[in-house]
Formats: sequence, structure tokens, C-alpha cells
Amino acid sequence: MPEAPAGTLYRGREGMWSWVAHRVTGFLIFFFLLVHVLDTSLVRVSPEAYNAVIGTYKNPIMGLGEAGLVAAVVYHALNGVRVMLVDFWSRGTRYQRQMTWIVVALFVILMAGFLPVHLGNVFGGE
Amino acid sequence: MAASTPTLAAPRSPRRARRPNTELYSWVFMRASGALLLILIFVHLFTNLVSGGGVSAIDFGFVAGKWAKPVWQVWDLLILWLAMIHGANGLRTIINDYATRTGTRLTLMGLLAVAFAVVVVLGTLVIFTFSPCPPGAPADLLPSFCTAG
Amino acid sequence: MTATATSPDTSAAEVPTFDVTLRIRRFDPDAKAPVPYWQEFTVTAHGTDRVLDAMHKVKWELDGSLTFRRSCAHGVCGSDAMRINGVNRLACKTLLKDLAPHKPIVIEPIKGLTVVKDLVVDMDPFFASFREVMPFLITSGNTPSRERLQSPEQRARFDDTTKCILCAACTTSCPVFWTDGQYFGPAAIVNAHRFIFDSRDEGATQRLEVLNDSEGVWRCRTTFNCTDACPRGIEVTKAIAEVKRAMITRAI
Amino acid sequence: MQTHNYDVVIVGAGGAGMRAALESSARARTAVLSKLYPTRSHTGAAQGGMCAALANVEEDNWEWHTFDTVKGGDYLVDQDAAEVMAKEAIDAVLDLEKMGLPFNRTPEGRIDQRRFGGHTRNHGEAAVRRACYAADRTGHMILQTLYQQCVKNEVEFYNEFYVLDILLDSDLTAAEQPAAGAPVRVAGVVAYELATGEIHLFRATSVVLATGGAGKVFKTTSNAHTLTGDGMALALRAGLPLEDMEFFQFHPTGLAGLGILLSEAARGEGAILRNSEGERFMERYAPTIKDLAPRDIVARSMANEVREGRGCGPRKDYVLLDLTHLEPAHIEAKLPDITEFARTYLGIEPFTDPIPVYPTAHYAMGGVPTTIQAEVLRSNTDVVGGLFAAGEVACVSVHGSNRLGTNSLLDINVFGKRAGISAAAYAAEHEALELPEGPATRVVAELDRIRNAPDGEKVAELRQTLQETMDAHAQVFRTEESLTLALETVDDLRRRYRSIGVQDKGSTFNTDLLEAVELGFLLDLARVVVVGALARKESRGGHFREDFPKRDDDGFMYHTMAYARPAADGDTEITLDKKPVTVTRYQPMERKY
Ligand SMILES: Cc1cc2nc3c(=O)[nH]c(=O)nc-3n(C[C@H](O)[C@H](O)[C@H](O)COP(=O)(O)OP(=O)(O)OC[C@H]3O[C@@H](n4cnc5c(N)ncnc54)[C@H](O)[C@@H]3O)c2cc1C
Ligand code: HEM
Ligand code: SF4
Ligand code: F3S
Ligand code: FES
Repeated sequence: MPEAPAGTLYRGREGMWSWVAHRVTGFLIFFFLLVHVLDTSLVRVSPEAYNAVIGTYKNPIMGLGEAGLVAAVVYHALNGVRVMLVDFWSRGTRYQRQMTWIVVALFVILMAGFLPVHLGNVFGGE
Repeated sequence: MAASTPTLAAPRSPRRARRPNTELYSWVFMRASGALLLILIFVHLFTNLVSGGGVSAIDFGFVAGKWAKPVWQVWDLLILWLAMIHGANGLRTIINDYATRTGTRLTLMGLLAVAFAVVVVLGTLVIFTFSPCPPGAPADLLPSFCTAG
Repeated sequence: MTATATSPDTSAAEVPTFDVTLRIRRFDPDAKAPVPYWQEFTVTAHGTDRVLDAMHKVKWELDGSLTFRRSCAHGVCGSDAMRINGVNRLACKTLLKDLAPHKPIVIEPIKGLTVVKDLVVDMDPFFASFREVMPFLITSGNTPSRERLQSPEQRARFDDTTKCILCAACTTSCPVFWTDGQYFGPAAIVNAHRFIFDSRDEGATQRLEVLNDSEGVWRCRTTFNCTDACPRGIEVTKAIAEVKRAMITRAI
Repeated sequence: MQTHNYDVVIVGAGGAGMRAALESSARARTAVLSKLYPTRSHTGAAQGGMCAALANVEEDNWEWHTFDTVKGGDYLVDQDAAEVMAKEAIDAVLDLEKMGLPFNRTPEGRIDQRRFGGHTRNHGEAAVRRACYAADRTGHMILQTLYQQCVKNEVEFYNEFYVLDILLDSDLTAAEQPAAGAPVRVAGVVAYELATGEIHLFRATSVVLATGGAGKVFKTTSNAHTLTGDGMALALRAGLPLEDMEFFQFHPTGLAGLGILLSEAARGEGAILRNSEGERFMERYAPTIKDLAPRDIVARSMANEVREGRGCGPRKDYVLLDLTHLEPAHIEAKLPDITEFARTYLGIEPFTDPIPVYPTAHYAMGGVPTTIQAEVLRSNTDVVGGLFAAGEVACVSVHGSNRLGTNSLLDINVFGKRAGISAAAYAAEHEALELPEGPATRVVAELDRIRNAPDGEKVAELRQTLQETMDAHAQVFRTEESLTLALETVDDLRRRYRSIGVQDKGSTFNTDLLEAVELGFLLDLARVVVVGALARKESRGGHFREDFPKRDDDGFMYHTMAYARPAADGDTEITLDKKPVTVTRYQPMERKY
């Protein structure tokens, strides 16, 4: 069958995009958590094994990845609060748009506080 | 006759629960666990990544040092369980949304269940059976209190 | 939007005409190998013309086979929900001048329902979900001889959701509905809400039962596309949240 | 070709059709055929209210209501029918409330009522609060509520089915008519399924016509694109008469240039009409009830202001509806939709600016003549067995020559209910007839002709000419000259229509084809309107002849009955007959407000 040209992307607004981001971050965190539990389990095997693996984490690339993870968690958490306000606060639905922007603002502030410390640790901490 | 309007609280019909409330509980759980995780994870991240020396300071000694205190054992165990249930439940929703074919859905759900079980069991065992000073390990890798005794 | 920019004198004055290009997603089921395709039409429009007027121009002057539903032409019958420049709207309630008409206006059928022809979709699944939530007053006991009493406050409680015209703009804007056609969708929930919060109704439990289904309200991820799309300005997500809360109160 | 068998077939799923369906489906096997999804019907556009002398907020009774209806209709109302309607109004409203209709409420919790044009206390003393309403969405709520009840009662719908022929057991289109008193019965209908292009035969003992109005005969109209008078035209083509078609109501307050309606409820809530000098001109035309005078009077007054140069805007072609002195909160609560129309379509903020308005074609007072049991008449006295009609398509003549606001939503409920009961009762007492030979031949031939016409006339062009002609020559003001002109144009268009063609040749959802069919209906009806208007050399209600500006009770106190009869050239011609007006208690008087 011939392939049809695709329809366009739905041009949703803040509500839709914040949900997309929430879903993507939730998904990412879950897979990080899998890996994280697995590697931490190595403490049970032996300190050497654990330190070896953790050691490989201590390169700048992993450091950046870690920053990404923190970003994901921070966004997911903040937006999670927004979602709960939408769900339980009687006026939450009316202010959801404003709350999205507050989430974004808080996210930026928190990351601005965290990133310098973290990156400092990653790149200068040896 | 003075007319007055009756006030009945909504919803106004006899309670007759037939359908199981699974989706309802799962939805409530997502919010409750989310709220708890918020505190648990932020403290976890803060202690691990910010205070002290950040990631670069994490090693066996650091972990063992933390888990020697029951508070942190319970703390991390809670994170493990809540996050895994929360995340797995979230993934279940995602799978339901995108995997329209029953076959695909069942496969993915199976994978999810296995991953969930392995990680939760493994993680729990590690936290509980963990010994901070495994015999025979080089002392410089262990937390300082191992040698103090 | 433009409402504040125009004063009565200018709006009724000779309004400028301008050319608009409509980029329409077409589908002809009677073709030999039916595939959707894009087609552009350019027509001359007047200042106060709606998208529907431009589409009529195309149908009446350029291509009679262009197919879409419409009836009232002023946003009260719910026939002509379609995706205009990426979002669901009623063609008869969208003014061309509000759409940056110097660029082609992209028109597609609403998403998630089977396309029958051009912009016409099969509405049956949509109405089936509507029917499933028991969208009618349920009472017990004898019918009173006069009207049932209801205070203005009680009446106001569900006013918002009585405005629904079943246009499906909300349901077909919902990301969950696109991928999971089984989901009841916001429109059905809106119409359940209309009765659950009507002080005269006694069928709330049955309706909440229905919506407690795995394809019911819990499927909603509060993406607000429905609220943004509703041409009647119904706070759809709010109604859904209220139904969710009613269920939780009932369960506990 | 599929054949379906039912006891009752209802054509149209607007207010009248669904009200009938609720009654008949409880008593007989019923199908409802509608060219639109039921909730798309134009009843949903009705705004202002539905009146009944509930006396919830002030003293009122059904007798006053009857009088207002008769007087509002300029005494051309059949008074027995008006009495039935006014009396049954109360139950009609209460029925709807019990079905769940969310009426606005009084502080005591009762159905609230408001003022409306022409509704008065004690035979014209002062305006009375009689219109029951749900904000300015009364029709929407009625349509939704009736549909909800149909869902509850599992009424069987055939949606997007166009009924294109009514099948009778005798040929009434011939010059030779069955004798007076001879039984003529309905056998069923022929329908076209839009989704597939298939023809369906519906064999039924009773058929109810509820196809609504024909506003699309005019260009500026409050009516939907789909209100093309199908039922009326089908009846006419089947040889049945149409009654009082020259009476068309022009609603005073349509959005200027667009025709979108702003309910009379606006004036009921206190809005005022002003001309370019800011004058409240209705004080001159109707000193007692001013802006709340019946629609024909207000529309004519507005048109007159414009004609005499007191119109507003750059072309001085409209007047203004002023709400600016009202509380914004009050407007928002009582008239949310119409203020939004002004904002959306004209970019006007009604709280601060007056709204440009001009009369818009709104309501067909005439239609398929029926008795008060909703039976369709084939002459002044004989009914067609099993054929019923209700709603705007019908003319029981409760509206006479001018309908009062809110009386139509009432009409569809009262006579819709009666039609449903009558149809089920008839079906219980009779066996269905066999369908006549080749039941769909006529329809199929017509569709094929249109579909296969090579390079035919264009639907849009003909329709536009028709509508512009009717607006120019058969609107609020009419004369011998203008009407003659209109008739010539309509006749010419009917000739051109014979070679009508369409571009879409497909079978799925061919709206191109159906628009061509609908145009045929409009042309037939326009001819009846104009012929009737030419013959009525007086002014009464919605029909105003500048060359005969006075009502003439001696010459014209009768209903016009128009028949399409075979003409020498193979086409049909309209022949007119008279039907007496039923008068019970109100003798015609001069109509002053
Ligand atoms: C804007 C507006 C405001 C109004 N406000 C008021 C008001 O405030 N108060 C009041 O009393 N009245 C009001 N009216 C008048 C009143 O609403 C209408 O007269 C009334 O609703 C007509 O109802 P109906 O059931 O006869 O027809 P409709 O509701 O028009 O229904 C017609 C039905 O017939 C079907 N149909 C038509 N042709 C065919 C066919 N060929 N085959 C199959 N089905 C067919 C259609 O699909 C539709 O379902 C208003 C009218 C308008 C236009
Ligand atoms: C940090 C605190 C957290 C908060 C406040 C939080 C909050 C939430 C909330 C409220 C939801 C429900 C969203 C909805 O129903 O629309 C949700 C969904 C989800 N969360 Fe979290 N969460 C947190 C941490 C986590 C973690 C650690 C993971 C991964 C293991 C995770 C993975 C998910 C996933 C996969 C979803 C489903 C997303 C979807 O269905 O779109 N969350 N979260
Ligand atoms: S809720 Fe709004 S968008 Fe949804 S069907 Fe009703 S009117 Fe349309
Ligand atoms: S778009 Fe869908 S996800 Fe919920 S808020 Fe609306 S129903
Ligand atoms: S045509 Fe009726 S809503 Fe647009």
C-alpha cells in the first residue's frame, strides 16, 4: 500500500507539552533506577567490584549524564506537584498554565543552584 | 406553601461498588507515592551529590557508612520500593497507551514485571543483608568504623 | 485577540478582502487506491469571513467534491470540528483574520476517529461512549406533579457542562484517545458530570461505576488539550477532576 | 436497495421529531430518520425561551397566552389550535423539566420566567414574564434533553439519512384528484444514506414529518445551511397543499450582514434598539410595549428607520442593539452566548458598545397543513391516513401570520407529542400498506440525472441568485412589482435547475449531490412563497405589502392553500385555494401595542 503523507503534529499548549515532558522524564528515571539499583547491588559482591564500577562513573560524560538525571528528577518532581495541585486544588485547573511556568522557573533556579556545584565536583573534584 | 429546595450531598445514590477500584487506587497511589518520593529523593540526592564531595566522593566507604545507620537503610529501602512501584505503574500506563496490539502489550508487561521483581528483590536483599565490613576486604576501602573496633 | 482592536465603526465598514490559501488534507474513499493527500486552494475572503466561509467558497466555486459536515454556521450545532493549523476548532467559529492568513491555513480531520471522506470522520464510536455514561436524568420514586425544585446555586453547580454540543473537539484532541480509542474521552465524562452534579439526579453511583472502568476517568493525564479545544469554553479538565474527586470520596 | 418495516417512521430529529419519537417509540416500533445527527438539528440554535403560563413569578393564565398568540398572529391563527397549545404549554414545560432540562431557577427553586415580545398580562396591559428559559440556550437544552431521553428509551435512529420521497397509495400529483372523502394513505418513505449513497425504502403505517424550516430560501437568515424545507417540498411534490407560505418571519435582531440571531431575550432583559441619532425609535411605533412589540412590527420599524436614512454605519444599513446600560454580570448570566456571538463574529464588546443588527429571515409560519391531532390535510377537510406533521414544517396555524417569540419551542413540544401519540395510535389500528410499484424510481432517476449531467448548471450560482433575489424582493417590504420580479427570477432558476450538475460523482458522503437536491426544494418553496405573496393583496403579520399597507379582513381573512398541479408545459403550476380561519372567542380587532 502506498505510504500516505503524514498529518501534522497536534499543536497543543502548555498542558500537553508539560505532560509529554513528564512522561519522558518518568520513563528515563525508571530506567536509570534499574541501572542504579543493579550497580549499587555490587556493594554486596565486594567493595572492589563496587568501586570499580562506580569509578567508571566518575568521568565527565557520566557526570553530565548524572546532571541530566537530576534535571529529569527535578522537573518530574516539580511537575508532579503541579499535577497534584490540578487534581486536588479546586482552582488548580484554572491556573495550570501559570503553574507550568512556575515549574519551569523553579526548575531553572534549582538547576542553576545545583549545576555549578555538581559540575565543579565532576570536573574539579579529583 | 413556602417552597424550599432540598439539599442532598453529591453523589446521591446508594453505594453499590461492583467494579474493583484498582485504577482508582493506582491513581491515588501515584500521587501519594509521588509526594513521599519528593522528600525522599531530594534528601537522597542532596546527601549524595551536593553535600560532601558530590559524585566524585561516592565509593564503597560512603555507601557502607550510610547504610550502617538504620535510618538510611529504611530511607533507601522506601525509595527503592516506592519508586519502583510508582515507576512500574507509570510504565504500565505508558504501555497501555501505546501498545495497542494485545500481544505486544502482554510481552512488554511481562518484561516490566520481571524487571520490577528482579530489581526490587535484589535491592531489598542488598540493603538488608549488606555488611559494611565484609571480612577479607582491604581496609582502605571500608568505612573508618570497621577498623576502629 | 482582535476583539479589542476593532471598534464598531471599523468592523462594519468596508472590510478589506484578501486572498487565503487553504491547505486541506483530502481523502477520497471512492478512488482506486484511496490514500490521503494534501491539496491547496486559494480563494478571496472578506474581513469577517470564517474558515467555513472559505471552505464553502472552495466547494461551491472550485471543487464540489470537497466534503465536510456543517449546519448552523455559528458554533452551536457541533458539526464542523476539524483541525485548523494544528488544533481542533469549529470552522464556523474561527475567523480567517485571526489565523495569520498570509500563510496557508492547514486543515485536517479531527484525530483518532476513522476518516470517511476528506474532513468527515465516523462519529459512531464517539456517540457510543456518550451513550455509555447514561447521559439522562435518573430518578426514583413518583414523579412530582409540579417541577422538581432546585435552587439557583444547585443549578449553577453543573451549568458549565450543560453547554456541551457534542462536537468531539475535546475527545479528538486528547493524546490518550489518539492512541487508545477505547478511552471514554472527555466529552463522555463532561456529559456524565452534567448529571452527577445535578441535584435532581440519583444515578451518580451507576455513572461513577461506569467511569471507574480501566478506560474511564483514570485514563486522563490532565493534558488540557480538551479544555483548550472546547469551542463552548467548558472547563473540561476541571469537570474531569471533579468526577475523579467524587469517585475518591465515594471509595473512601 | 434495502427495505425496512416499521409501525412509525419519523422524518427529522429536531425538537418536534424527537418529542414525537419519545411518545411513539413507547407505543409502537419506531424509526427516526434524520439527515443530521439529532443533536445537530437547528432546534439547538434556539435561544430565548419557551413560554407557558406557569405563573411562577407573576400572575398569568393560559387564556391570556391564547389571546396574545392570536393577536400576535394578526388574527390569522386557528384559535382552537392556539387554545390547545396554550393549555398544554404548562405540561409541556413541566415534562421537559422532569426529563431533566436545566431551566434557570427562581430563588424558591422554581422554573424562572422572563419577558418576551408580544406576551402580555390581561390582554395587552403590560409585558408579562412567561418565557421559561435556560440562559440563552433554551433550544440547546431542549434538543439535548430530548436526545438524552431518546438514548434512555433506546429510540432507533437512522442518522445522515435524507428522506427524498413520501410514498402515498394514490397519485395526488395528477390533475384528477381522488374524490372528497376518499381514503388516501401513506405507505412509507424513500431515503438516501449519505455514508454509502444507498437508497433505503421504509415501509411504515404512520409517517411523521418533522423536518423543520426553510430559511435558506433567503440569503440573510438565522437558519442553518441545512434548513432547506425538505419536508414541505416533499409534501408539495406529492400533491399535498402548503398553507400560508407567504408568511415568513423576519427576526429584528440578526447580526448585521451575517444574520446570526441575537435573541429577543436581549430586549426581554432590557436591551434597547437605537437609530443613528441614538433615539429609542420603538417608542414611536409601539408606545405601550416599545422594544418588546411582536417581531413583524419591530422588524418593519427597523427597516423603516434605515430606509428613512436613520441607519447606522458607513452605509447606514443597520440599527443598534444597545445593552451597555445593563449590568455586565447580569448580561453574562442571562445572555452569555449571544454576547459571545457579537464578540466572535463582529469583534464588538457588548458591555461597552452597541451591536449592529438588522432583520434576518427566521421562521416559516406556513407549512404542511395539519389538524390539531397533527394529521396532514390533503384538502381543506380531508386528511391523509397515517401521515402526520409537527414543528416548523407543519402549519397547525397556531402562529397565523406572525409567530410570537418562544411559541415555536412550545409548538414543537406540544404538537410533536401529539403527532407521536397520533402516529402510534394510527399504527395500532391499521395494517401497513404494500409499497407502490417501483417506489424509488422517481428518486433514483432524479439523482442519476443530477449526477450525470455533463457540465450542468452550478448549484452555488443558482442558489445565490435565488437567495439574493428573495432578500431583495420578497423580504420585509413587498410590492406587486418586486414580487413579480422575484417570480420571474425563480421561474427562470427552476428552468435552469433542470440541467443542474455536480462535480462529485462518488457514492460516499456525496454532499455535493445532496446540496443540489436541496436547492430543488428551495426553488419549489420560493415559488410558493412568492405566488402566495402576490395573491395576498393586504398587509398582515409578517407579510407587508407597501402597495396594500392595511390589513383587509373582508378580502383576505383566510389561509392560503397552495397546490402544485400539472401545467400545460409538463412542469407544475401553483394553484391557490382558501381555507377558513377557525375563530372561537376573539373577534379580529385592530392590532396595536
Ligand atoms: C437562531 C434561532 C433562534 C430561535 N429561538 C427561538 C426561541 O427562543 N423560542 C422559540 O420558541 N423558537 C425559537 N426559534 C424557532 C425554533 O427553534 C424552531 O422553529 C424549532 O426549533 C424547529 O424545530 P423542528 O423540530 O421543527 O425542526 P429542526 O430542529 O430544524 O429539525 C429538523 C430535523 O429534520 C431533519 N431533516 C430535515 N430534512 C430532512 C430530510 N430530507 N430527511 C431527513 N431528515 C431531515 C434534520 O436533520 C433535523 O433533525 C429559533 C430559531 C432559530 C433559527
Ligand atoms: C520525585 C518525586 C516524584 C513525584 C512528585 C512524582 C509524581 C508523579 C505523579 C503525580 C505522576 C502521575 C502523573 C499523571 O497521572 O498524570 C507520576 C507519573 C509517573 N512517574 Fe513520577 N514522581 C516522582 C518520582 C518518580 C520516579 C523516581 C520515577 C521513576 C522510577 C517516576 C516515574 C513515573 C512514571 C513513569 C510516571 C508515568 C508517567 C505517565 O503516565 O505519563 N516518578 N509521577
Ligand atoms: S465538551 Fe466542548 S469540545 Fe467536548 S464535545 Fe462538548 S462542546 Fe465539544
Ligand atoms: S485532553 Fe485528555 S488527558 Fe485529560 S485533560 Fe483532556 S482528557
Ligand atoms: S456549523 Fe454548527 S457548529 Fe459549526
